Amino acid sequence: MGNILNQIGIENYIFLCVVLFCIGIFGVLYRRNAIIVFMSIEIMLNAVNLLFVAFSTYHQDAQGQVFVFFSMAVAAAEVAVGLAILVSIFRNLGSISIDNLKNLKG
Amino acid sequence: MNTLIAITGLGIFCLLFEILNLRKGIIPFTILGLLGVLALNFSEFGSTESYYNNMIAVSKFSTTFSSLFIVLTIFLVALSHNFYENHPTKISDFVAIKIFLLAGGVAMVSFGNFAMFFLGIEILSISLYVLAASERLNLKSNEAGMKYFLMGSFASGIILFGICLIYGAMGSFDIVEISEYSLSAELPIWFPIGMILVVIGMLFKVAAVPFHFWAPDVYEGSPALTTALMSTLAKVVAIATLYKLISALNFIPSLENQDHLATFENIIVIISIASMTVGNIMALRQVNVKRMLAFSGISHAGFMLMTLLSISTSAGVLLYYTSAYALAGIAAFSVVLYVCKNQDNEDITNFHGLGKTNPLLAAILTGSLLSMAGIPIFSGFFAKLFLFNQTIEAGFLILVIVAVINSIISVGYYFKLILAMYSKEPNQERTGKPFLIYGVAIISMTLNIVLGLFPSLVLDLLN
Amino acid sequence: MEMDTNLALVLVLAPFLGFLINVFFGKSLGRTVSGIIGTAAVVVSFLVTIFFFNQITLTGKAIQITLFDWIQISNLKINLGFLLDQLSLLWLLFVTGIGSLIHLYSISYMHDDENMHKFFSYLNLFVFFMITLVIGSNLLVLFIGWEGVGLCSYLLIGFWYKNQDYNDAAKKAFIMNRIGDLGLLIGMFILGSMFSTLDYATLKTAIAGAANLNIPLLSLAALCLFIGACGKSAQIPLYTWLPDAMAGPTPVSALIHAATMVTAGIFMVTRLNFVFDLAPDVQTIIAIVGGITSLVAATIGLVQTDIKKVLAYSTVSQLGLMFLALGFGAYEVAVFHVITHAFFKACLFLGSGSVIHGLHGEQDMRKMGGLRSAMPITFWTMLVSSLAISGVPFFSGFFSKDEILLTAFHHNKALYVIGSIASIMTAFYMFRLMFLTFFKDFRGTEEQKHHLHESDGLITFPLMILALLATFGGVISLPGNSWLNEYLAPLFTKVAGEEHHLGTTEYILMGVAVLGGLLGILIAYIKYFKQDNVPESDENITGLAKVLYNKYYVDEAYDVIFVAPVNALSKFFRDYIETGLSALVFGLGKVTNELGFQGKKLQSGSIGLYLFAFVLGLCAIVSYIFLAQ
Amino acid sequence: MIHIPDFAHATTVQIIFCFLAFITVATAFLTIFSRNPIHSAIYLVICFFSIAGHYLLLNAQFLAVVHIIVYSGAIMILFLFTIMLMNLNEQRDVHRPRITRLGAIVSFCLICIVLIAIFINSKPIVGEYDSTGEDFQSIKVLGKILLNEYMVPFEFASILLLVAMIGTVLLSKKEKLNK
Amino acid sequence: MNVSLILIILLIGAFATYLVGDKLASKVALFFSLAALGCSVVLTNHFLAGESISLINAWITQPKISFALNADGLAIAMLLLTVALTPIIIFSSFGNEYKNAKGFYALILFMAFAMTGTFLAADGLLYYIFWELALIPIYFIALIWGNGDSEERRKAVVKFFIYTLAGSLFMLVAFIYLYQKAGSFLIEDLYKLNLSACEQLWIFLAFFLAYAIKIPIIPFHTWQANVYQKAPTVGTMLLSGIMLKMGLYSVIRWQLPLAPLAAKEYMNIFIALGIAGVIYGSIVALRQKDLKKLLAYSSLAHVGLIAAGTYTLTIDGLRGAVLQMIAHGFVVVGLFFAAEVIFRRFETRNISEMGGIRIQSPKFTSMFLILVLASVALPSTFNFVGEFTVLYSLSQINVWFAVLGGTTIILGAYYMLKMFQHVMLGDKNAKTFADVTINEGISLVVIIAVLIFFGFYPKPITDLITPSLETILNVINKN
Repeated sequence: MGNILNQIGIENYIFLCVVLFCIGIFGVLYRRNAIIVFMSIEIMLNAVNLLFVAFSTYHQDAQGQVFVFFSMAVAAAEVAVGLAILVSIFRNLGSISIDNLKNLKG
Repeated sequence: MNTLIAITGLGIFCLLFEILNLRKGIIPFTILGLLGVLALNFSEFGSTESYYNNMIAVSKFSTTFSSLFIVLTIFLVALSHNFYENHPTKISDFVAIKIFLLAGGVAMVSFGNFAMFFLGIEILSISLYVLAASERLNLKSNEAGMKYFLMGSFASGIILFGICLIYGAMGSFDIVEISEYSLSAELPIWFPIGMILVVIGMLFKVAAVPFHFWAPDVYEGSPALTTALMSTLAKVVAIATLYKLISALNFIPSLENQDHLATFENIIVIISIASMTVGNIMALRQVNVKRMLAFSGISHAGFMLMTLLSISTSAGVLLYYTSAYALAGIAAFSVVLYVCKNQDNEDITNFHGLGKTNPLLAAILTGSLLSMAGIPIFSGFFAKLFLFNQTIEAGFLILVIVAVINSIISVGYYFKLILAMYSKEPNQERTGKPFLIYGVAIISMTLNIVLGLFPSLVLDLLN
Repeated sequence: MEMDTNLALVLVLAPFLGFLINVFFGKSLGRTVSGIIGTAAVVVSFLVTIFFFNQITLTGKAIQITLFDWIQISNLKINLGFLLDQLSLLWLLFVTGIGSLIHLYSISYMHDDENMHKFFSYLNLFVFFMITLVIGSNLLVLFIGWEGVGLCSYLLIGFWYKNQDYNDAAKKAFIMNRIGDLGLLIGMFILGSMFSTLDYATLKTAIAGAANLNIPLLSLAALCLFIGACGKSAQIPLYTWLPDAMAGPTPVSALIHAATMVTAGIFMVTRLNFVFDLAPDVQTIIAIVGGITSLVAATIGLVQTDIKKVLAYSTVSQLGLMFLALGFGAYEVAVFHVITHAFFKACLFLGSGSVIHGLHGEQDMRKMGGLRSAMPITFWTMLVSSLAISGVPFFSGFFSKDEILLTAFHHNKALYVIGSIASIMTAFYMFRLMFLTFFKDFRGTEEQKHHLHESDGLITFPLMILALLATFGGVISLPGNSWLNEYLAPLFTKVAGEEHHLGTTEYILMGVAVLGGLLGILIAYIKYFKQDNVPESDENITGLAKVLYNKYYVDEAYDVIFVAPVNALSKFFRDYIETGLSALVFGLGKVTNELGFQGKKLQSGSIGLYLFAFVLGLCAIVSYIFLAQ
Repeated sequence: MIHIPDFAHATTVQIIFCFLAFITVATAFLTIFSRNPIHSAIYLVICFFSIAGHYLLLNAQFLAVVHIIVYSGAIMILFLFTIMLMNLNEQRDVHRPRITRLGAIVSFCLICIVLIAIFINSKPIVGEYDSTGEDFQSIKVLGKILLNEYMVPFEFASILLLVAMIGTVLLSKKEKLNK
Repeated sequence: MNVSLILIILLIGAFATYLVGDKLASKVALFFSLAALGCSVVLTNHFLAGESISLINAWITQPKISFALNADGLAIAMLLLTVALTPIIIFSSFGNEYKNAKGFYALILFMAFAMTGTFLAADGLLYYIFWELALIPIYFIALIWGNGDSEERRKAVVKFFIYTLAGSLFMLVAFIYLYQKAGSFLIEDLYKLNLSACEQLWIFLAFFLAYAIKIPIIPFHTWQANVYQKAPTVGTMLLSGIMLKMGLYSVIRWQLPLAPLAAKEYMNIFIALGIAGVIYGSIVALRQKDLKKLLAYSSLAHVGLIAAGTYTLTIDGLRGAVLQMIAHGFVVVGLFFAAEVIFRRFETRNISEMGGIRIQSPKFTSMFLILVLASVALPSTFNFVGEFTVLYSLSQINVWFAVLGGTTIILGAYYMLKMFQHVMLGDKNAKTFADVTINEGISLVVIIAVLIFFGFYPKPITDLITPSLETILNVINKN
């Protein structure tokens, strides 16, 4: 079995991932709901993960996939901490809109 | 490597202490432990080895910076005692997180593989998110944590993307391999893009303009000790890592091969100037001391970035600058901690008349501010001197002149605080002489001055 | 040599010692003792002067004494040294001589003043500086004395310091002197740079030996020096301080502002005759300035009512005549007039002091009159001096003034006319003074009249001595047979005595001068004795008289032209430039501060904005690096 | 230049890739545009599944499984729990000011264009993608690499998780008020 | 034995003073300052005997910075000025009570230490460090023990600090630049540099900014009057008596030899600036209501003349400038002290509220008058020697410079005598004015004695400074 990239092309993966990554960025900027923002960040991370796998195939090298594991671990840890912070904000503020987080400024 | 293992072990011991109900012993034990680690780390000085498939590459650079991180952590842990007096059940967690954070930092400066780098920076960041939000009933702290978290993960995403592109270009995460490939003529553009993205992510961590917006808000909202940690340890780790990233991967020669060097240098110059200027100008009108120090930190980040312009020779200067800055920061924050212990904010009014009520601490704060402002005999002056020297040598006279103008502006706000201490009437009684705070303040200030008197002690380590 | 040095030091330091004693112990010593010490100190100097004078008339050789190096400048080395030659000894003679008399006079005159010891200490200090001025061997030592006497003049004019008007007068004197001093300094600089020396003797040889002299530069130096002389000797345009200086006690006016200090300018010009000789243009200027000064001052003197002011303007006028002579290179003539003037003017001042003393401080002649009987000695001595100053034959003033006019006639007819008119006026206002003061009835209050009396011996004795000198002082330089000219001859490079042979012209001129003098006296006699006129009170003076009475409004003009602009400028600088500059510096700070304030708005707290900036920054950097090429 | 799939002669793999890519992007957008957080979460799950599909396409089966377990199984459940906990629904989502939306769109377009432009500008990959034919992504190989070469990061990741755990506990733990 | 001893004495003195507590602080400070004076005199003797009392030690290897002190005649003269004035200044403060006296006196000694170091340093960076160090004590002295409205004082002092720092930082850049060229900060190595005219110009300007602010030369003087007014008199004395001289000294020691081409090229401009300062300062001084401010502007005028003298680049100009620096140091300290004496009794610095002092206090009046006269450079005072020499050197460049600079003779007399008249003379003041105390008298008499002695016999100082000034001139004229 040949390299699957011969049929798809690494560029297409790059473009897909860039677009996905940018959608993630867009989501972070676009939404005020903290949960959705978290989700957008997850989209960003996933875009990168996908690219890792693509590059891994491109190089015929497993390290990229190994790195995805770490990336997942990080994502999980971040989400856990982030949600913990979010919960405590929700407890204090009763809202999770990041627009309400403007006490610190100037 | 041993350092990293020892630090990790120390962190776990901290957790065990809580389980064993030896709360009182945590801080002394940790400090002793860290001193031991420091000694261990020093024993590794001079050796250039790599461990475990080059996951950790110990070099002079990594050991010296690790030592600096450890020293800073010792101070921060010592300050914890007083700061978490009212949270006895959480102290082990706090201390342990700090220790792990240190582990992350050490991993970052001694990484030999991007996996370690990424994990290190994530440990550091996650610890900071937690510490920033750690006053769970305080909305400001929550907000700071949230802001930092959101922006931090965003930056992590960027860094990850950068690493991914580097991997795409090189097919490896190992810095030795990458640095070898990076000199080859045929290089996919993914590598420089990836590097730039990683660099931008690190610029976010060091709070350089225009990626600095989080810093003032987060510094202000976080508990004071966390702010101290962020403005000293975290910033130093970030800038050291950035330096290492660029130098260890032969990024500069590789850019030179592709004729991108000039533009890259321009960008560094612009960011450096912007950071200094924005940081200093914004700091002028701040009333919250933590916020002011945040902006001051931004401007210092601008100064530190100047080292990237002469990457092959400026490691010593960077070490010196960061040591000077961090020691002054620790001294300043220990006074801030003392003064604002029972205040609900850190406004400058709290410092009124400190010169009369507590001359020693006022003197120390003055000293640290003078050091940051770059007044001689404090190490901050020499730091700037060496930096300017280095930068002029690299041919960036204009940048130095801007830096000089910025130094002048910075005096404006540093002296605002000094003025408040000496020329205003005290508005509150302060009692108690917390031993550890005094100790930290005095020792860090002394170290600062010693560095000023004998700059070669530090400067020559990396030359 | 050793002996000479020591004696010279005694000569200089005796008054200084007197000064020190009076400063430190004067108060405890008591008034009389302090007065005696002061007087004795000057007398010592006088005696030493006589010793030296004898020596030099015998040997004819100048004594040069060098004490030590003083100021070191690259091309010229200035030492502190003395030069005792004909000129300086002559000056010393009358400085210390008249000085002694005036000290003596002051013992009585100032006896009622609580600060008498101070008065004497200042007087002694003055004498000290005056001696320094005269015997310095180079221009810079002269300058010490020059400024020193200015200082003493300042101190003594403002002696009654409680009155701020007097202090103003003192200040004015000092500052106007300093204007001249600047000129003197500049002159010195030019001379120094030209000849690398400021020492008289070496300067003289240097000038004599110099080839290709830069005459314009030398003239500039001479002009600057002359400005210095103008300041000290109260010439136009720097003369206005002298009348104001009458605020000081009368002995001061006699000593400083008539006999000695004001002649320093003439001394200096005479000293540097070899410089001025080479600058004929400047000499012309000197002559013109002198002539005009003598006329202007005389006209003002015509209408003054304050007895001392009259004398003051007379002094200015006479000094003008001396400069007239200097301008024609007739140095010995000027010196001669300096000496005779010192005698009769000191006498006049002391006499007026006696009058004022008798009237308990009254100086307005409109409130005097008829004092002849009450104060006979004063009257007679003053009359003699007035005759002398008016140029009545065979009094000392006759000879000296006549020589000046003769010289003027030979060189410049216009200036001769001016000088003659000034002389006629002098005769007029002097006798106006005499008639108003001593004749007719007393116009003061009853109480003053009751207390009228002749002053005591300490006052009248100096008067009598001076009157004698004023009468017979002319003998030192009789026409045709001048001892003075011979005595001074070694000083001058060219023999300036072409008019030594007396011809018909000279006799005619002499007659004209005498007639002029008598004419002046006659007019005064008619106006103030026959017609019994008394000058109007201030507000009734009109027309030309008013202009004259107000001294041509020169003071006011100076105020408007110099003082007011400087003050206005000062105010402008203080209020606008200073605040402006200050605001500029503060402004820089304010602008940055304001930037900081505006910047705070950008830091709005919104995560969206922060991330937006992040993304923009990222895009900018990436596109700059990778898309810009 | 760009490797444009020839749709007329598209291979199965290409069709699958396009299909998956379309789903991925579309669900990602829907995640962001959904008013209701629950809908967002569900779209996100679909998005994750499609990414897992990509993994399978790239023959990374193990990773695909792990991906589904971690993301769809753990992270998304965490999200859903939180959403439920906070009882969020459409109405709770605050009004977004126009300027933010504009800013977001601008930056999205900008960064997209910039990045894509750079990659288009860059030198294209010339030639065939080499295929060694070796097994490089089976569980066995991955396990070897992970626990040999990458042992240290692997262990270090545990520190990361430990920190996250302590942190989460720290943030949520109620203190005993002992004064 | 070498000059570092003096630095050590002063530094130890500063610490000792702080440690002995408030009561003894003033006496201990006086003791140490006198010790430093004694030591300096001894060292001067050693120097005159031909011994080398300079020293050079390596300090920082990379960049190469040495702890080098060079005591040539010029440096020793300035050293003597510093250590002679310090005890006088300390002693003069004995009549005042200061809160937290230990800090106050310690700062004074520390400042003396830093200033001494500035004069002695022979390494560019060491010099710079001392230069900046001197700024900090005076900042605190003025801030904490100053007088007047605290808000305004704060403004003035901060402005002063930032302003002077701003100037000196550019000097630092210049030094670094020179270091890049020379590879060393040592003064002799820097003297050897051959820079292009353009480089020299920029270096010259960078130095000029630092010095023009410190000296101050118009238009960089705006900090001066306010700080002089607000600072406690001791601070004002330190500032005007010694610190200004740092700037002038540095012009001679560093600026001119390092950038001789620029100095020669633009000589006239800088002389003109100095002279403009003379006239401007004098004129502004005329209408000052505050005694200390008036003295500040008079100081501006005098240092303008000195600066003009230094920029003539002639031996006379330099020598006159140094002489005048020393003379001005003494006289200005004396005058400010006199102002303080008045303040102690009248509690005002407003000239219009003074007057009538002479009646009550003749001794003080005499001393004050002598100081005033010295200030207006009456011959037979030291100031005259300096002023004459400077004016002479100016006349060698251009007679008009001498004429314009010489206006100080007239204007100086004008404002000083006017001030004297309104402060001391006139009829009796309602407030009582006790004559000087013995302590006050001693300070004033010492100053007056120095002024008059050197007025007649400046030779020792001239001989001391001339060789080193000639050496510097040789460096300037080497091309």
